[in-house]
Amino acid sequence: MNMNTIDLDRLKTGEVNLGTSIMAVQFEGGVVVGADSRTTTGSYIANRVTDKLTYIHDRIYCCRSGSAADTQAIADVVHMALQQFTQANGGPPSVHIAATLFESICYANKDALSAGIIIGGWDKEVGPSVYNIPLGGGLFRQPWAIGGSGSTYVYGYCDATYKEGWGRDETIQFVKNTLSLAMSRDGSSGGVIRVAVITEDGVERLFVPGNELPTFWEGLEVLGKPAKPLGVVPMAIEPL
Amino acid sequence: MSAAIHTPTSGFDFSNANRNAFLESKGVKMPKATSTGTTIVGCLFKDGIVLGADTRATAGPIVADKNCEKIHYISESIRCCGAGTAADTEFITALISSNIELHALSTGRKPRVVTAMTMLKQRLFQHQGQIGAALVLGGVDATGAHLFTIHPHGSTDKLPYVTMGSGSLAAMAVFESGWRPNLEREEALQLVVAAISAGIFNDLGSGSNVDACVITATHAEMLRNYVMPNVRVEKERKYGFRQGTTAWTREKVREMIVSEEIRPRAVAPGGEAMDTS
Amino acid sequence: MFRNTYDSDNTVFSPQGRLHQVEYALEAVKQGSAAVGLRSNTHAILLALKRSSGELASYQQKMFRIDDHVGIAIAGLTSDARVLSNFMRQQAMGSKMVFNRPIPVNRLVSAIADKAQVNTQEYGRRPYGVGFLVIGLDHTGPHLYEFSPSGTSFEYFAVSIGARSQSAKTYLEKHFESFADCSLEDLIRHGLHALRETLQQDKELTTNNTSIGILGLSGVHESAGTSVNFRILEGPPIEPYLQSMQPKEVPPPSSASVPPPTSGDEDVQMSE
Amino acid sequence: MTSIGTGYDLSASTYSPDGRIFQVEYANKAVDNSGTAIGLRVKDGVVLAVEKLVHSKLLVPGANRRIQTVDRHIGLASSGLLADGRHLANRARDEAANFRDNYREPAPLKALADRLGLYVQAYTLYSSVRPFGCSAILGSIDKDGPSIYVIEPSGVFYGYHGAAVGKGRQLAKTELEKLKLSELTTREAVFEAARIIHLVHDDAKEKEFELEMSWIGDETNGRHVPVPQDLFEEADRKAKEALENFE
Amino acid sequence: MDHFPTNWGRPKYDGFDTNATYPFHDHGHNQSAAFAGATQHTQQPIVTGTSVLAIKYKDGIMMAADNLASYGSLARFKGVQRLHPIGDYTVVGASGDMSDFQYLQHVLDGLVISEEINAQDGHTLGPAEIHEYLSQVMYSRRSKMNPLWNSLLVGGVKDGQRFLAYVDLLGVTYFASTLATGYGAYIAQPLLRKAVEGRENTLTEPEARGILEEALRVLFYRDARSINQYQIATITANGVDISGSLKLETAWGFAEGIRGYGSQTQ
Repeated sequence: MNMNTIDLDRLKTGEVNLGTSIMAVQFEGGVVVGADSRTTTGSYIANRVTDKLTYIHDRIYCCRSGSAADTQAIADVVHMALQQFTQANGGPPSVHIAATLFESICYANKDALSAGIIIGGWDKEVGPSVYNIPLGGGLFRQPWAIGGSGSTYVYGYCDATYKEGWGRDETIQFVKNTLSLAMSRDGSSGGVIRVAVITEDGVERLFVPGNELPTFWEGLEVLGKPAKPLGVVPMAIEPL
Repeated sequence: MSAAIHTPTSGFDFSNANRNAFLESKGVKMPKATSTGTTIVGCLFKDGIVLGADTRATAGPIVADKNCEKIHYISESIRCCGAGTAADTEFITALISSNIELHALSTGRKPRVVTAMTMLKQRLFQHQGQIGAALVLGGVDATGAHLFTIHPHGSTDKLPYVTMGSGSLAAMAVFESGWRPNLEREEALQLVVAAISAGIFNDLGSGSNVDACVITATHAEMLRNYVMPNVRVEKERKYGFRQGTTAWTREKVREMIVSEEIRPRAVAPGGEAMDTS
Repeated sequence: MFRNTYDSDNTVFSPQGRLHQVEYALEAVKQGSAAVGLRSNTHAILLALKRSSGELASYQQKMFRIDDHVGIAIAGLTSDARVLSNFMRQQAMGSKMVFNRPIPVNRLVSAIADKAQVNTQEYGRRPYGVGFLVIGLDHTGPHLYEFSPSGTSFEYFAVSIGARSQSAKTYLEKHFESFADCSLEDLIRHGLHALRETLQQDKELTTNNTSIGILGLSGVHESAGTSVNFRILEGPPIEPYLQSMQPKEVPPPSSASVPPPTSGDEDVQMSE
Repeated sequence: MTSIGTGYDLSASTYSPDGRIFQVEYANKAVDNSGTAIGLRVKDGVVLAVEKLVHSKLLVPGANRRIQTVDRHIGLASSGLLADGRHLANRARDEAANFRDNYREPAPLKALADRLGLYVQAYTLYSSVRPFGCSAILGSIDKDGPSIYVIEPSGVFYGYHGAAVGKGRQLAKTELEKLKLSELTTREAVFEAARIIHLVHDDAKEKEFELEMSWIGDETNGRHVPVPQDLFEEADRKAKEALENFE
Repeated sequence: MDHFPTNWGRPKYDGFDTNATYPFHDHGHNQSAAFAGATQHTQQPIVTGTSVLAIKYKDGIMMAADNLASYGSLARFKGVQRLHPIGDYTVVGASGDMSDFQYLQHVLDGLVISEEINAQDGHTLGPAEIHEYLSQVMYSRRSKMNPLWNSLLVGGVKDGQRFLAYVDLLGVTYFASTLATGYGAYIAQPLLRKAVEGRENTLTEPEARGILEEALRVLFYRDARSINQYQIATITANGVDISGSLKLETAWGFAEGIRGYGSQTQ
């Protein structure tokens, strides 16, 4: 049993790791993608302000988790492929096409890569869509997707909270709340929250600094308090 | 039987690396490559970037070189600090420097920092961490000043202040408590000196002097041995023996210079002289 | 038959609630030659009378060093004393090892008292037949304790144990209030005077039959040095102290200055 | 004591024909011959006091304590053979530490008295040991409030509001009964305890004595500590005055 | 290639953290099953606390630690006090395994009862004695191949003397005017040394507090097993004071404009 590598056994020794909490949620007019900003080697935070929201095309972003090197390499390859695609087809690719490219790389090299990627974007054919590609490949469309080591702590919260039919602002708040909860429990996640809202009109970037994260129950002041009171009960005489 | 053995038709073959890892797990001692315990840093300031490095090179417990150079030349306005396996940092920066030069010649433009960064990360990713180079890359190009770290597996980070090497934690602590946006040149230089010094004094793998390099849009200035906090003091006493300390019984002076007289032989004019054209 | 049948075993109380075996052990202490202990605000000292079994025999050992800051003088069975002092040394070393601190003197004395108590309560053992005077110096100052086989220990300003110790105590009771501010030399002189009281009529204190144990800064008759550690003076070095003694006050001819042999009650703390 | 000398009183493991264990009774004698110890359980605390008989004026006053601390919140005053009292206190410390080791909280006094009673009783069973020649008054404030228990050489233990053992126990008990213990404060109880000890001491028959007192209450933060010097001196002085008026 | 920068170029000294006092690297991949069947002792810490920092200053000793107990990478218990007062003069701060630390607290509390409370003879335990005792406990446990998985700082003031020392699961001890355990040894110690060395006798309490807060802040930025809630203990001639849980102020503004990891700009 090794506590440090709960779900990251595929990582190569010493590799830079996006411990990560990532998320994408679709709403009526677009998609909200979000991520924390922590990159670790072991438990050293190599980068506390990483941008894990990666531009793939004008209306398509991916959220990266797993090995930093692998996910960057994959994203670079897909980015290049979609630029070529746009030139060849005279128009932007659909989100599904982007997701398919990601999946095929992840699946074909599953023994060599550790990458968990969420793709979110908007296209003319279907509007907003979110795709999840877990470790080892496979493509799953979802209305909302979470990923990375921090996500395991917030599945319950998401299941209990998510509602269909939310507008833009509610969706953004949901993403911020979820990520903040994940970051507060997962040592491999933390820092700031970066959010991108992708709609037909464009991509809007939002930023929540680490000292302004949404807060929830943070524990009572229980430091150093005895388990039970040892106060004197005045003259409680018991018959002997 | 032969179908079970999968031979890739293209790309690199890491089967020997896998074999070695297996043998190591069974207890076979592998030869170790030399690592450079190092503190290297870089930070952005108002007009450009400052890179810094210590100058100690180690081979295991031995200080191999007390004043080596860890800030490598990529192009006139792009430099790269290297940490990790010594030979790897040396050769990969030399190779990319060469490729950048060719790239500049073929495009006819001044090279960009992202170009060097992309070349480096792709090379490192191809080799799947087998090239043990951890780099701080910085420079100024047409798009402004840029600073990156590149890890051995090929991942990169874009940041306003970065550190690498065994002294990176000590140096980062200095940056975290001292860096702010839009520093003046002198402030940035002093901060880099403080960061490298933190590595030199707190990390056993780092030591000796501070090298720095300031790059702006117009100028790159390599400040070799900018600070020397570990100059060896002169010995307080001399331990040589005075002349005449040893008594002698016999004295003999020998003539060491033998003088000879050499007379040139007379040559017949025009006779055996070699043809010259 | 009715003569004490309650005195042959240490696990038996007498009808009066006394432990005769323990009281007999206290008698063993009184068989030993006397030892005297005193303390001032700066020093604690021990003085003891050494016996010799004959012209050709050496004098017995009455004092033991336990640690730099602790020394003891004994009266009673020397072999029991050696066992107990060895135990004390182990305790002292234990404190140094575990806390890097000299053992607090009171705890050291309590430890042997508690050890001795067991021998008064369990069958098949006998109470120890030796009493100790323990002097020690710790950060609460100089101390003097008496340990007795009954398993008790008491802290004193000055005290004496052993043969004819009552005479010494009488002297000490008369003078102890002045000890607090005494110099080392004056303190030793008082000690010698008290010890002298325990001598038989024709005997005198000599460099051969007297031991002096000292804790505290060295005195004027000692070789220079600032060590406060326990040391035992014997032989020629104690000559200057013997010289400093004043002639014994001539006892008034009518009354006996030496009280009759003690009944045992005075020293028996078990019946306290 | 008609059976004295008949041979039935030589061992703790022997009954007399009329069913008595003389050795335990003799052990009680050792208690009855020695300085008085009392304990007061009052409204908000506990006070322990002993009449410490001084057998020599060479003794250092204040040293040689007879009230001992067994745990932060537990005190023990003994009467009888001094060395046996120390033995019992050490055992009580072990029991208290054991309770802490096992349950990670301070031992309730009743549990401690129970364990200690069993231990003392074991010394009344065998010929290979003798009973304890001491009685102990245990005092504490625990989660059930202030309490006092007395453990006797036989191994029995009783809880009390006011307890006295030793030479002057009868007079002390009479005095204790006059007090409304459950209405006193701990501070007031200190004065009463000092007065009683001075009262029961028999100047005519006895040697000198030294008063020793400890308390547990709100003022001590639930800890067992000696009564502070100024309060002690005041109580001591008042007790002496009361005694003079009494006489 | 050893990819952990902290290992590079260090003289071969396996003493530091080979035992994973701090969950530093990925330990435990190659643990063999050689002990299966035999008595197995603790091989790694489970619930862990991260760095403890301490410095000397004018009036005494100041010590700090955050309030987190991690379970692997899970921030599991966020209200844990890792600074423990012993007697009237001493504070012990612990990183490493929290179950072992709770056991040590119990042992030390028992020690105080048996050595101070029960004796009540004026001989009290100061920081030097507590440290010596702890070093004996730690060394004897490691010699039984069953170490208490902690790095501890012991700080205190007694008889006008300041005392600050370190002891760990191997029984290693050392003394210095600034000390830090776990990641603090790498990240905070350089800052503490620079701020404190040579100024131990002039630093005021607010200055000392500022130095520790700055170091804690940097640790929170860079140590993935830390949180921004912490406590500070001050030990002076007036005794021990342990603060309530405090919150760190942090700065992130510079990061807002960062986009991607390379050429990305949007």
